[in-house]
Amino acid sequence: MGFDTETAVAWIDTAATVVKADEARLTALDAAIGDGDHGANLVRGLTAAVAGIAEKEPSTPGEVLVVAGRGIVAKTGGASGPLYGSALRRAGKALGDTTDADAVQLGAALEAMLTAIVELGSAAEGDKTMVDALGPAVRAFNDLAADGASLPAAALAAADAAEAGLAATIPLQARKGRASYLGPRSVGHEDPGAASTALLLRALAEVTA
Amino acid sequence: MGFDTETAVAWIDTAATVVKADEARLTALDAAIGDGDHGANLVRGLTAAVAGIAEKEPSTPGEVLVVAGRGIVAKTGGASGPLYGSALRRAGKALGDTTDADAVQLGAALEAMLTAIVELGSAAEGDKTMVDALGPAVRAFNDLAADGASLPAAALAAADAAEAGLAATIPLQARKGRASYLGPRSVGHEDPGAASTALLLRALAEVTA
Amino acid sequence: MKKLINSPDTVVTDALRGLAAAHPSLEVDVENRVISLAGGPRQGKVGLVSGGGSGHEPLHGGYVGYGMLDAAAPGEVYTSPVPDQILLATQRADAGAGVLHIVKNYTGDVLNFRMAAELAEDEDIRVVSVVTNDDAAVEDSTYTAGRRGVGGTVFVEKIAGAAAEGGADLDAVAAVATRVNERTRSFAIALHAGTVPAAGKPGFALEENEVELGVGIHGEPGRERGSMAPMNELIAYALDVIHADLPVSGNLLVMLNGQGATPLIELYGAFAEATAWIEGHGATVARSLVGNYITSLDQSGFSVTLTQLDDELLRLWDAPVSTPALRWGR
Amino acid sequence: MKKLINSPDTVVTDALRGLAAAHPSLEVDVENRVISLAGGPRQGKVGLVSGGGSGHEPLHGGYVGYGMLDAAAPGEVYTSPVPDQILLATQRADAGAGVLHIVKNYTGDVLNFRMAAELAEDEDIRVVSVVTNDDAAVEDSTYTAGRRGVGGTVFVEKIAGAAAEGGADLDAVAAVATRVNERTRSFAIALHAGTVPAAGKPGFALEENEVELGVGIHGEPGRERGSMAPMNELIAYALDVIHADLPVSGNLLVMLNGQGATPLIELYGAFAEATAWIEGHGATVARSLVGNYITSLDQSGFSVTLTQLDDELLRLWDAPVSTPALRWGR
Ligand SMILES: Nc1ncnc2c1ncn2[C@@H]1O[C@H](COP(=O)(O)OP(=O)(O)O)[C@@H](O)[C@H]1O
Ligand SMILES: Nc1ncnc2c1ncn2[C@@H]1O[C@H](COP(=O)(O)OP(=O)(O)O)[C@@H](O)[C@H]1O
Ligand SMILES: [Mg+2]
Ligand SMILES: [Mg+2]
Ligand SMILES: [Mg+2]
Ligand SMILES: [Mg+2]
Repeated sequence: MGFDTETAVAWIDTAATVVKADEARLTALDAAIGDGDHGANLVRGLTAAVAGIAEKEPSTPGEVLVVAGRGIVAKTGGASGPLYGSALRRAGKALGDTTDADAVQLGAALEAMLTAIVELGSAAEGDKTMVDALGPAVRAFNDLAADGASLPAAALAAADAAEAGLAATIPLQARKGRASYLGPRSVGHEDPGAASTALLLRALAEVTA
Repeated sequence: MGFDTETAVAWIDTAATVVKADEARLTALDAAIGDGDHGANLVRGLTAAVAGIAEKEPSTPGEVLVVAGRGIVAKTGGASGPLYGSALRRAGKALGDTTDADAVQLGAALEAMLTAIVELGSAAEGDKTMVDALGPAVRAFNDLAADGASLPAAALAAADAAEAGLAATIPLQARKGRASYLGPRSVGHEDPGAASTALLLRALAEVTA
Repeated sequence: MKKLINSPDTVVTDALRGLAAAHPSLEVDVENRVISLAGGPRQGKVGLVSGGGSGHEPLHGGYVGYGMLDAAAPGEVYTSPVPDQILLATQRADAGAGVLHIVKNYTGDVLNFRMAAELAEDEDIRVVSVVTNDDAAVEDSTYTAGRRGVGGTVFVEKIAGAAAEGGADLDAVAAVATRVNERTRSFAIALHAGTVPAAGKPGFALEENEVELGVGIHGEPGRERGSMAPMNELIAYALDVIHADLPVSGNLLVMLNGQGATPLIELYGAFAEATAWIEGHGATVARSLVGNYITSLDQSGFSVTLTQLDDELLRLWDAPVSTPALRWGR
Repeated sequence: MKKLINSPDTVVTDALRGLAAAHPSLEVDVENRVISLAGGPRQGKVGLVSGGGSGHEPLHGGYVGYGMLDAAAPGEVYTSPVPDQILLATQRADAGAGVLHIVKNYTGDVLNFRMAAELAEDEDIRVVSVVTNDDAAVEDSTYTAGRRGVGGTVFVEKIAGAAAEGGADLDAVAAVATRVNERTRSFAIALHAGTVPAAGKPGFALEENEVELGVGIHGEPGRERGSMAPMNELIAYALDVIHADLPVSGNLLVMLNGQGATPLIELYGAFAEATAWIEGHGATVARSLVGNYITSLDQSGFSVTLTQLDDELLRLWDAPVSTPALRWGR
């Protein structure tokens, strides 16, 4: 079994659940080097994504992600709303009409997510943003998928890579987003967007396991 | 020797000194049941009184008190400014042209002070105001003066009576001035104006001793 | 205490210098502490003077201008001005038709204004005083100095100012001022006490779960300490007190005022609840002000003021006004 | 945290209800969170839309009215609004001559406005965006998201609004907005951090002897922590930073703005010092605003904003404006 409609729905549901559970931590990270709303923003956005899915009852995994992305754009606000929302929408479109994506197809969708974020926000790896978690995760996923690994294995590697990427943001000085205003004072903290990206990829690993 | 020009000047100087030394205490009393400015008010007023005397060089004790009263009215503000200022002016006028007032004359001047305050502020004894210190003080002074006591003895009795009057304000509920807004919450505190009156009468006892 | 000041001694003087620099429409006599209309009042118009302690900005200096005050006398922080100063303000406001003193009911203000009025009479200026006492938190009995003058003072100044601008004589202006005062009640609740610069610490200490009910505008403790509650309950508490005293009905002029440190976003929220409460009691919010109009330094909390309008008062409220803090119609 | 609110979740909605109740000149769509001019814009006029996180009141809703904004889109507290909401504001502001988006430079605001602009183009509404970035505290380099948009936004909204009201076309209105932004710099210092209701505690903790230098408007920590100092030194620090970046000269428009919890008496004092500093550097304070115009909830401190005026900008500044928070000339 690959990434089918049910799995896609489970991903968004699980993401909403874990982000809700970790809302305070995300907010605290954002308070340290940003404006302290990242937790609330994502809870609002993912709640809307879940509600949108319940209402629209999408019938393919691609549609699920498009609907989720629209919900996130429509309700999140902040930097993360357009970034995550467009990313999911773009991932959904990349999946096309497939009802059950395999590892290679899902890898292409994750690549599309990354591209969307980079196009919108023009952050590079090392700028201390969500890209620092998503970039390595997408690479890890696609490296394994290209080698013929199973989707669960690729997803697990992606989650691990995202968490490693998150940890690697700590010593960085931010060059994008609100944290960049702090200059050197942004060093020594995890980037909140990278932290939420790590949660999203861990959720993907869980629902595909 | 009675209450001559030099003594009158010394009274105002000493009053200014002791009020300045006790400014923080008066302010704290006023903060508890008023608005916390009584110390600063009186320092400002008595400083102006001292400066006015230095400038005008009054030649009778009566003039000294009139000049001091004008200075206090002109610079103090608040409730205590008009009350103390008018009181001293009225006391000065009561002394007339005398260059050296005896106990009976000074007693009449103190009586005039009290009358001025009561006329302006219409407080009765027991309302938890400066009248609670000044009323008993004036009575004590005049009782002794009527019995032929010396001016220093009368002034000492007045100072003691003022301090007793001050202590007696603690259990009272205020019925005049800002402290009255607190209703029952004004109970349990010394009245700041009674406290400054006690200082003024102690200063009088000192300079006449 | 951390404050944006040079020193406690210079707070009032510095603010007056800033007021002068910011508002060319005002003549600010920094040395004598009198704020008046640049160019003086229109000849033949009744003059309006108010004053009181500083720390309540924009009251009173911010209300000097067309259709409101002609002069204001700011005292030290929370301390009434002195007679000579009020006299000077009175002289600057005098345009031959007499001068109205608008005095908030505090012993110090009343006494200093009374002395100033006597001095003015000596100069052949006719003075009539109206004492505002709209604070429903204080029982008006022989056991108090009477009710405090608070938020209603802003309404009295605006409406009396419009009457004077419209050509009413001194007695008529005083009568309308008195009428506004009689039809007005206020109540205030503080969440955190303000700090008088010279005192260096808050006027009273409140725990995280406490509020001060029926607080005045000088950091005086209120009549009672209460429990912190959601905003709608605090609003209802305040309006209940007012309603018990002067039943809410008809067309109301409403001010939802901040004490200095409460942000506008909260004041608007509170105004929404106040409006709902008032409409729920069958009355109408005909006109309103939401913002910081009579403050207590950096105190946080709100006051609400209601005036029962009639046609004349509504017309005078709507009349043009042009001051630093209140401006419409021109 | 003690706040005058019902709950952190309802702060923005409650404030919008209050705004609606207080200002009949506004149409407040509480559900969709759009504030626009009651009756809509004058046909053929360029529409002006701004928006951003809530908590900066009166920005932006308080600037909707004649001669300024046609619509505003308030987000959650300190969070940019969402595209659909901005689109709706854009539609309400559209009167056939295109719409200017005035966007403060934050990644979230820029991205959400960009998406809204794309949606608007789909509806055949021409949109031009001007991004304000006047904060001299932030280095404008490839190593940051660029300078933040702060106090200068108020000036851009007023002056662009006057140009639109005067009949300028979309490109001309955008050009004047850009010109104001380029000629403007701001700098802010905080004494105490504000508290986001949902966070429940201050955005950063300052000791009694500390200030936050170069702070933003969202409770972001500043670039540096400094020592508390007398007000004149803080003012000089802020103006020195601005001067180093855009030398102070000629006729200036100056805003001495409070961050929400700093009382007016202190702001006027600070303005006196700012004026003295500016005149000491050979420039002139031609026009000014002193008060709370772009706030950060209950944060205490100030920001100072300077714009180099020219004849056109001065004329547009002086043009009539009638909004809840800024009003003159009508
Ligand atoms: N230009 C950008 N490119 C990629 N990610 C970004 C960019 N700007 C910000 N982010 C991410 O967004 C996160 C902050 O999101 P959030 O707090 O929801 O928005 P805001 O900063 O508007 O309050 C940052 O931690 C960072 O990971
Ligand atoms: N009506 C009155 N009659 C007599 N004394 C009064 C009256 N009102 C107030 N006082 C005195 O004035 C004192 C307060 O003075 P002060 O703090 O200087 O003025 P304010 O109350 O205006 O701040 C009170 O403690 C009280 O003794
Ligand atoms: Mg954030
Ligand atoms: Mg006092
Ligand atoms: Mg006082
Ligand atoms: Mg944000």
